[in-house]
Amino acid sequence: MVNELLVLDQKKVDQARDLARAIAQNVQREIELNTTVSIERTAARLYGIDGVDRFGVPLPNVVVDQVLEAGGLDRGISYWLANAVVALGKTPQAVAEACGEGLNLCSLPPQDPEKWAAVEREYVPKALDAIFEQRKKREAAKERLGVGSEPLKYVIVATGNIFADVEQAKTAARHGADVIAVIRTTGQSLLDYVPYGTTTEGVGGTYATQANFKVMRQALDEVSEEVGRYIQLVNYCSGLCMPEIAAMGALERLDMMLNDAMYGILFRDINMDRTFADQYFSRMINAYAGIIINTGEDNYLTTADAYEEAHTVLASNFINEQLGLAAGLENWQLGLGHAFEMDPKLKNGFLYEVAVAQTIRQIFPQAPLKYMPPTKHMTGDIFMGHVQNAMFNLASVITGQSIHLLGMLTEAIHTPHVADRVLSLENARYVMENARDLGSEISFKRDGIIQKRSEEIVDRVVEFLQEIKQLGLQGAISAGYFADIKRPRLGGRGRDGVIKKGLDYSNPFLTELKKRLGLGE
Amino acid sequence: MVNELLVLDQKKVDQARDLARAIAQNVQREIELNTTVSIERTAARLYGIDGVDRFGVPLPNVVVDQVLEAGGLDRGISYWLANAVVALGKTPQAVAEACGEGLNLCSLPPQDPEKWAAVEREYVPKALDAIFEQRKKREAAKERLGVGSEPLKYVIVATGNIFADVEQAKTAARHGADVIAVIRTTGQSLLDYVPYGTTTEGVGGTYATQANFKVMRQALDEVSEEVGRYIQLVNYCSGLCMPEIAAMGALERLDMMLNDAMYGILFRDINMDRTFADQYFSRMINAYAGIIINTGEDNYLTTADAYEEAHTVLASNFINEQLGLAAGLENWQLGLGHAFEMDPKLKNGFLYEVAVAQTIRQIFPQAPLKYMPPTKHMTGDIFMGHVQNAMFNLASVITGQSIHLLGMLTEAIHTPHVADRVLSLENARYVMENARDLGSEISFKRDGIIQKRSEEIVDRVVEFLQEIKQLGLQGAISAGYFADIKRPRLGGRGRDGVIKKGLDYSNPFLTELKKRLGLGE
Amino acid sequence: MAANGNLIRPYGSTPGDGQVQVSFTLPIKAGARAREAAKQLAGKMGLSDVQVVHMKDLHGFTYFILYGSVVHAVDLDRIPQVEEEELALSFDQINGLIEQELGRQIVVVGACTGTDAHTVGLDAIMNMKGYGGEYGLERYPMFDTYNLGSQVPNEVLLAKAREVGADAVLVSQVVTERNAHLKNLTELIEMAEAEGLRQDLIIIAGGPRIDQFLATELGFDAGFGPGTTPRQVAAYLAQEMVRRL
Amino acid sequence: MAANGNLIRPYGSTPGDGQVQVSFTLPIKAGARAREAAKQLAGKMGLSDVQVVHMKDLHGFTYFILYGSVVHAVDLDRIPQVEEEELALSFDQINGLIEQELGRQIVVVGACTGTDAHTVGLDAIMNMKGYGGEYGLERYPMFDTYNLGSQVPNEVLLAKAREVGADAVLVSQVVTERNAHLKNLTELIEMAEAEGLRQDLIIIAGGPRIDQFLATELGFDAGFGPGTTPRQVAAYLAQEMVRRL
Ligand code: B12
Ligand code: B12
Ligand SMILES: Cc1ncc(COP(=O)(O)O)c(C=O)c1O
Ligand SMILES: Cc1ncc(COP(=O)(O)O)c(C=O)c1O
Repeated sequence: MVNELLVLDQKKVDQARDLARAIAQNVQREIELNTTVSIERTAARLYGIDGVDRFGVPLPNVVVDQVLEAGGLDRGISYWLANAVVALGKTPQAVAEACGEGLNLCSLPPQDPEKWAAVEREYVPKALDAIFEQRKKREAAKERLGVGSEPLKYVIVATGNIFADVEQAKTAARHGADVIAVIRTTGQSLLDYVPYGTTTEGVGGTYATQANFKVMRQALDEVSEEVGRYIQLVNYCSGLCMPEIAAMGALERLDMMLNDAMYGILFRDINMDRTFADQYFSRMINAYAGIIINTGEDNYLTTADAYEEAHTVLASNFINEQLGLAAGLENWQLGLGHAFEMDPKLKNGFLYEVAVAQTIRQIFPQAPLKYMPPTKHMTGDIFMGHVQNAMFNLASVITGQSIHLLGMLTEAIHTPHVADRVLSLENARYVMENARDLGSEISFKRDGIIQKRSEEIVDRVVEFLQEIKQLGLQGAISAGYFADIKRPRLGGRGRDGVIKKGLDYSNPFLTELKKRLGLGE
Repeated sequence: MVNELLVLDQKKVDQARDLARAIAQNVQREIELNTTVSIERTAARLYGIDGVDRFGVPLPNVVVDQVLEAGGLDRGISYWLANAVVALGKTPQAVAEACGEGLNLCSLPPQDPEKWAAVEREYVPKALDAIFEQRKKREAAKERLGVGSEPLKYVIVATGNIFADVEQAKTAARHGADVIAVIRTTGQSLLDYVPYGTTTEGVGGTYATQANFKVMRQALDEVSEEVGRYIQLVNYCSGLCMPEIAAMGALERLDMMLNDAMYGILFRDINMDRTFADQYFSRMINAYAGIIINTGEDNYLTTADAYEEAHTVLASNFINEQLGLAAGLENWQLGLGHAFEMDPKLKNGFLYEVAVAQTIRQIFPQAPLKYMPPTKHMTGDIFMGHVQNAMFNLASVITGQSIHLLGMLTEAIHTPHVADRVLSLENARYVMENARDLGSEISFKRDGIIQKRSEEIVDRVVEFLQEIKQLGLQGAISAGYFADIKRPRLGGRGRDGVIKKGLDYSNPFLTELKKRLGLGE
Repeated sequence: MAANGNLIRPYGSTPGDGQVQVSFTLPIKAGARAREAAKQLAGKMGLSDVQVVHMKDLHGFTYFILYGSVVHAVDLDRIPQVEEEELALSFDQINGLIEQELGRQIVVVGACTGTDAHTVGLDAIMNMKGYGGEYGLERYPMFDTYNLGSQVPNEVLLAKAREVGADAVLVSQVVTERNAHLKNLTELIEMAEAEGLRQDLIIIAGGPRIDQFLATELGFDAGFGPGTTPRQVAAYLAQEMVRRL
Repeated sequence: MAANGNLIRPYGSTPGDGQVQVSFTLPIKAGARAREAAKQLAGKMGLSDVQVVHMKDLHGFTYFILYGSVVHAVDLDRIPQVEEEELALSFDQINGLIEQELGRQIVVVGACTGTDAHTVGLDAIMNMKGYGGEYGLERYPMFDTYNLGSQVPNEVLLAKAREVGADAVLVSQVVTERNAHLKNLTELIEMAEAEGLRQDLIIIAGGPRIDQFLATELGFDAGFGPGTTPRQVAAYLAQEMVRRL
């Protein structure tokens, strides 16, 4: 499938991958020690708990917060809920509603372990089966309708209003979009709860809520039938509610999720223990739901220089791969990210860009790579911007990228207008069809700029990963190894939501997922 | 210099070139038999005759028409003028002015042959020396300032008003244009005279007049100093006044001329004997003036399909080359034309396009190829148009074209606005710098689409030229071999301006040019 | 889409947000005053919340790209209904209709008039080969066609129409610089009227800048713009001939 | 360039030809009526000789590109003169000026306010590294800088300004959706006034949609748009401080 345009030194690639595996294993060991409020809220959601109390607080928060306050969360929310179900003879949802009215879970008498274990045995498989149902539904739909040809054309909608988003998404699908991402409103990632219900007010994006997921998935199901192509839906499994959103997305049949092991730490200043724990559980859910994740390496290049820092993108790809595999994701689910952010004024910038894109392509031949468009160097000159996007489209088709986030000519101006998206889709269609087989037509000179640049990056990535291994990933992040940003181990948001697991801790969803995903203890 | 991206069968290329040479020689034999009113008017102009009579008729027309009417043109205008100069003791200009007032050259008594021969010996070298002076001036300026790097960025101005053109041209030069072409007003090519003086009224272009040439050359000389690059000027050495315009352009230091051996026949329905004779003399002048010609093969593709008819473009390039060499042009002066007119909807159209552009590049390694932009498939969608132009810019830099006529995003709408040109220049600069060395980085697969397409075209061109040789070029044109247009030998405009040379015919300018160009008799 | 029944406004991201994109060049050098001049011009055009997103100095001129929300709306009720498109008849249906209803060929004469030499569009409609995968009129058994080609003076076109007893005259105009097309088209109708030919002929115009509204305003029976297929023209002519019976 | 002294109009090909390009989407399906609606809207915007050069159906919406000649002109005399740009002082000149005239460092506090997390622009101005090959304020010996980073509430910014005895406050606003920037900027000035800080501070704003006119209208001392270099800001601050002595 992948054209071998470059000659890679497989030994070095293997070495880099081994280093990343070792780095990931070290992180993984620490992940196992902690749980987080969001992991526990996810468990609550998987028990079927949804809705808000009379103050508008989501019930998963209500139950988890009260247990946290009572100091009982190191046992895991599952125990407390199951215990309450037995004690009160109510469904978990009814229990949570009661909590909303004042009930305190920790004040209920402990029940017969056999009984609450039975409750877990009832609810846990039910939840996971529901997720698997959606997976089968997706697979059947993909099978029946197809998904468009790679590079898949991925566009964003971001009106702030889910119903307006639906209109924009449908129009995009009708004009060739294969994948629709609903961008989140500014700052949602820092909310330590997931808002409830359909929403119409957002700045620069639309709230990620389960109801909004459902509205959009249904609209896309309709338009999929109309256009004869299964249109995939994306949202953000990221921020302080990462695993909850994974659960919501799995249940509402989202198809892809932005989901990165380090993004929250670096770009949202979220505590690293929180993030590492959250990403692990969220990825297990994504893995089991058959969802493709999109990692966020493109973000490195919005502040750092794409030429100078190319190797950090690749290093992060390696780490995301290993942490992803550790969470049960398969290679076809690893939409590792990178971006076309080379300075347009750089002579031969296109060659350097192709070198990186092709290197990543060959190193991760089975991964559905996600290629991000020019953003940083886009200006108000929409005409030039459209050309920058054309070159990006070309780089993508030459190097055989999988998921192609379309650049918008108005990137520097506003979230896309309805026509912007259509213009971009037409740009991509033209360039990609016009140069469809160029990647299989050419080869690069052995001593050429592109090959040399590729070799340089691979060399640098090995060095870089060696240093990271030395420091430990947490140490490296603290030392500013990625995106020039230093994040101390003990700093960052959401740190008080990290709880050391008690000896009696249990999360039966995680345990069951491990089993179903075939992950050893 | 030229990257050998394709493997060409040199035997076939040689065969095609031999066929074209034979075809050209046959045409050349017939060219020698005729003169034309425009050739004779050119001689008059080279005697220094300029200006108009009181009815506004250009004096070169006045003198030539009266001799034609009197049946004396088969001797050549030079004799009649020289004779009058001797008879009246006036300068040729004064003689011509007198003709404007009623003098008839043919009614003057024949003078001592020695005397009028002496007049010729005085005026002919003077005229040619003046041309050569301009050539040296250009060469010095090019040497001193440089001319920009290839592909040279060539833009058109076409306001209809020479003074407005000047503004637009300067702005273009300041934003990166290397070459400025002043487009001619609709229909000038069918005028059998060259208008006089500066002009401000034209539709879709500006009159080509000697005064306009001078105004623009001076403006460009100024801006050349300002931008530190010698900005080259182009006009149309084409239509019924082809050789006159060559003379005007040579004297006013134009740097390039649209000048094709067959364009007038095919696209302006000008008689073929007229065109062949005119192109020969005009090219001798261009050759001696050090002017680069631009041939018009792009025009084939404005009506015919670029995929189907690619070989006709190449065949015409071969013929233009041979007729050009026969007129004393050197390889570095042969700006053979071709065009990026592939249907944008054609899958892999870019590959087919690159195949042709690269084939032509390798077949004519020393020629300053002129590559024309998409025009026919440009629509009112200026955004898509800008992307089509980007792909054209890319094809050009990959295949190492020399003279690159910038596509305008508004091609389907209007002659370029001042900002359109700047947007196009920025498009070209970005794409070409960003992919500057791509052409030397890659090679094409031996069994790939591009290589195969190239082979197919070379095969077809050999067949095609074989057929043309059989029919003779005139026969082939009559039979509709080019651009699907049939032009009978005896049809077409300007045929009554073709005169069989008498036994006593002489054109001392042509004779002297032959000598100076080293062309055998 | 709009508060008031038939008023519509541009739409970018949310219904009725009025978003438009504008670009132009002003004869002033780039800078704060130039940007303000651009904003004021946009204001006069009815834009509010104007964003000058690009300002490029062209040496004494400045090129601008801007976005804003236009205050104007269009009342759809004030736009005359036009037959959006003739019934989509097939090649065979068209020939059938003519044969049945007229019982004879429709005679059409076409030309690119004035100094216009752009024949591709007219050829696309009239010649065998056609356009967009559809045959041209010449291929229809029930059309008798005369394509006079390029740069045909209006009088020559009308003379030919009279000579062959044409039912319809087809004019193509591509060059629009200095409104060349308007002059040529107006002249044709005036001539046809002066010669008393107007009411006996279906006279239609086509070209990239022609549309139904413009054409009828200029006194033509119909106008055809970019992307017209020969079948649309054939269908129109057949049905119009039948209407005129 | 224009008949009347200081009136200017857009220019495409010939002086004063008024040529503008416009694009927008209307909530109506493509066709003859849609094209006419677009023309009418353009007419209301003051365009004459409107050419609809592109009409694309977006399923119920239609996207248009059009050209026309705008009748409006802008009177340059009505545009207030602004100091187009501060005297272009060099790094050393700026430091020299401050040292000589003030004899002490200028203290500046900067932040991306409200929910805005786009720090790149402010960093470009304030941090060591700078922008476009020029050092940021932090590198100037005569500036004492505090960059508070992203998502800073206005009250926190002002509190810090008071705390460090700032001479100048630098605010960056990049997100403009739903006019978020206008709200944040207005609030800041109101707070500063309420707290009696306004007149003791130079308060300036920057961002891709900020300019001198907008900023002064909102009560700021100056506004800086796209492409601003740190040296421009440093030069402005130095000279403004001197003016205020
Ligand atoms: C090909 C072409 C040429 C060819 C023409 C070959 C030929 N035999 O036709 C050549 C190279 C000769 C040429 C020359 C010139 N051209 Co020219 N040309 C073009 C080009 C690239 C494409 C036109 C085309 O073929 N379109 C394809 C056809 C199928 O589309 P169409 O004409 O719109 O036709 C469709 C409909 O409009 C409709 N239609 C059209 N006619 C009719 C008639 C009827 C009755 C009906 C029912 C329908 C109908 O149906 C058709 C099919 O859908 C355009 C740019 C562009 N991309 O549009 C410039 C363009 C039209 N040319 C232009 C100019 C200025 C010229 C010149 C004057 C330049 C010069 N100074 O030398 C010359 C002079 C020609 C002259 N005397 O008219 C300008 C016109 C500017 C303006 N708005 O006035 C354009 C827009 C380019 C530009 N931006 O400068 N040109
Ligand atoms: C990089 C980037 C990001 C990065 C920011 C990283 C960082 N640490 O800053 C990340 C990925 C985090 C991001 C996130 C988002 N972004 Co963002 N982002 C951009 C992008 C691509 C580039 C901005 C940039 O860095 N420009 C380069 C700097 C140097 O330019 P500048 O800011 O204009 O600054 C210059 C001048 O304006 C001036 N200046 C600026 N500030 C100041 C201050 C002072 C005092 C002075 C004197 C001068 C000055 O000087 C600077 C140097 O010349 C733009 C698109 C674009 N190409 O512009 C979108 C863009 C700004 N983002 C946008 C959006 C919507 C978002 C999100 C809300 C999306 C979402 N829903 O998740 C989030 C949320 C962020 C938030 N809470 O604010 C929109 C804003 C739309 C609008 N008009 O409101 C844009 C336009 C993209 C788009 N089309 O959708 N983004
Ligand atoms: C992995 C990942 N998560 C989240 C985001 C941004 O969203 P938010 O601001 O909601 O965190 C991005 C942005 O590109 C991303 O790559
Ligand atoms: C060789 C040549 N001459 C002339 C022209 C067109 O000009 P005119 O209409 O003045 O003949 C072209 C057009 O492309 C050309 O290629």
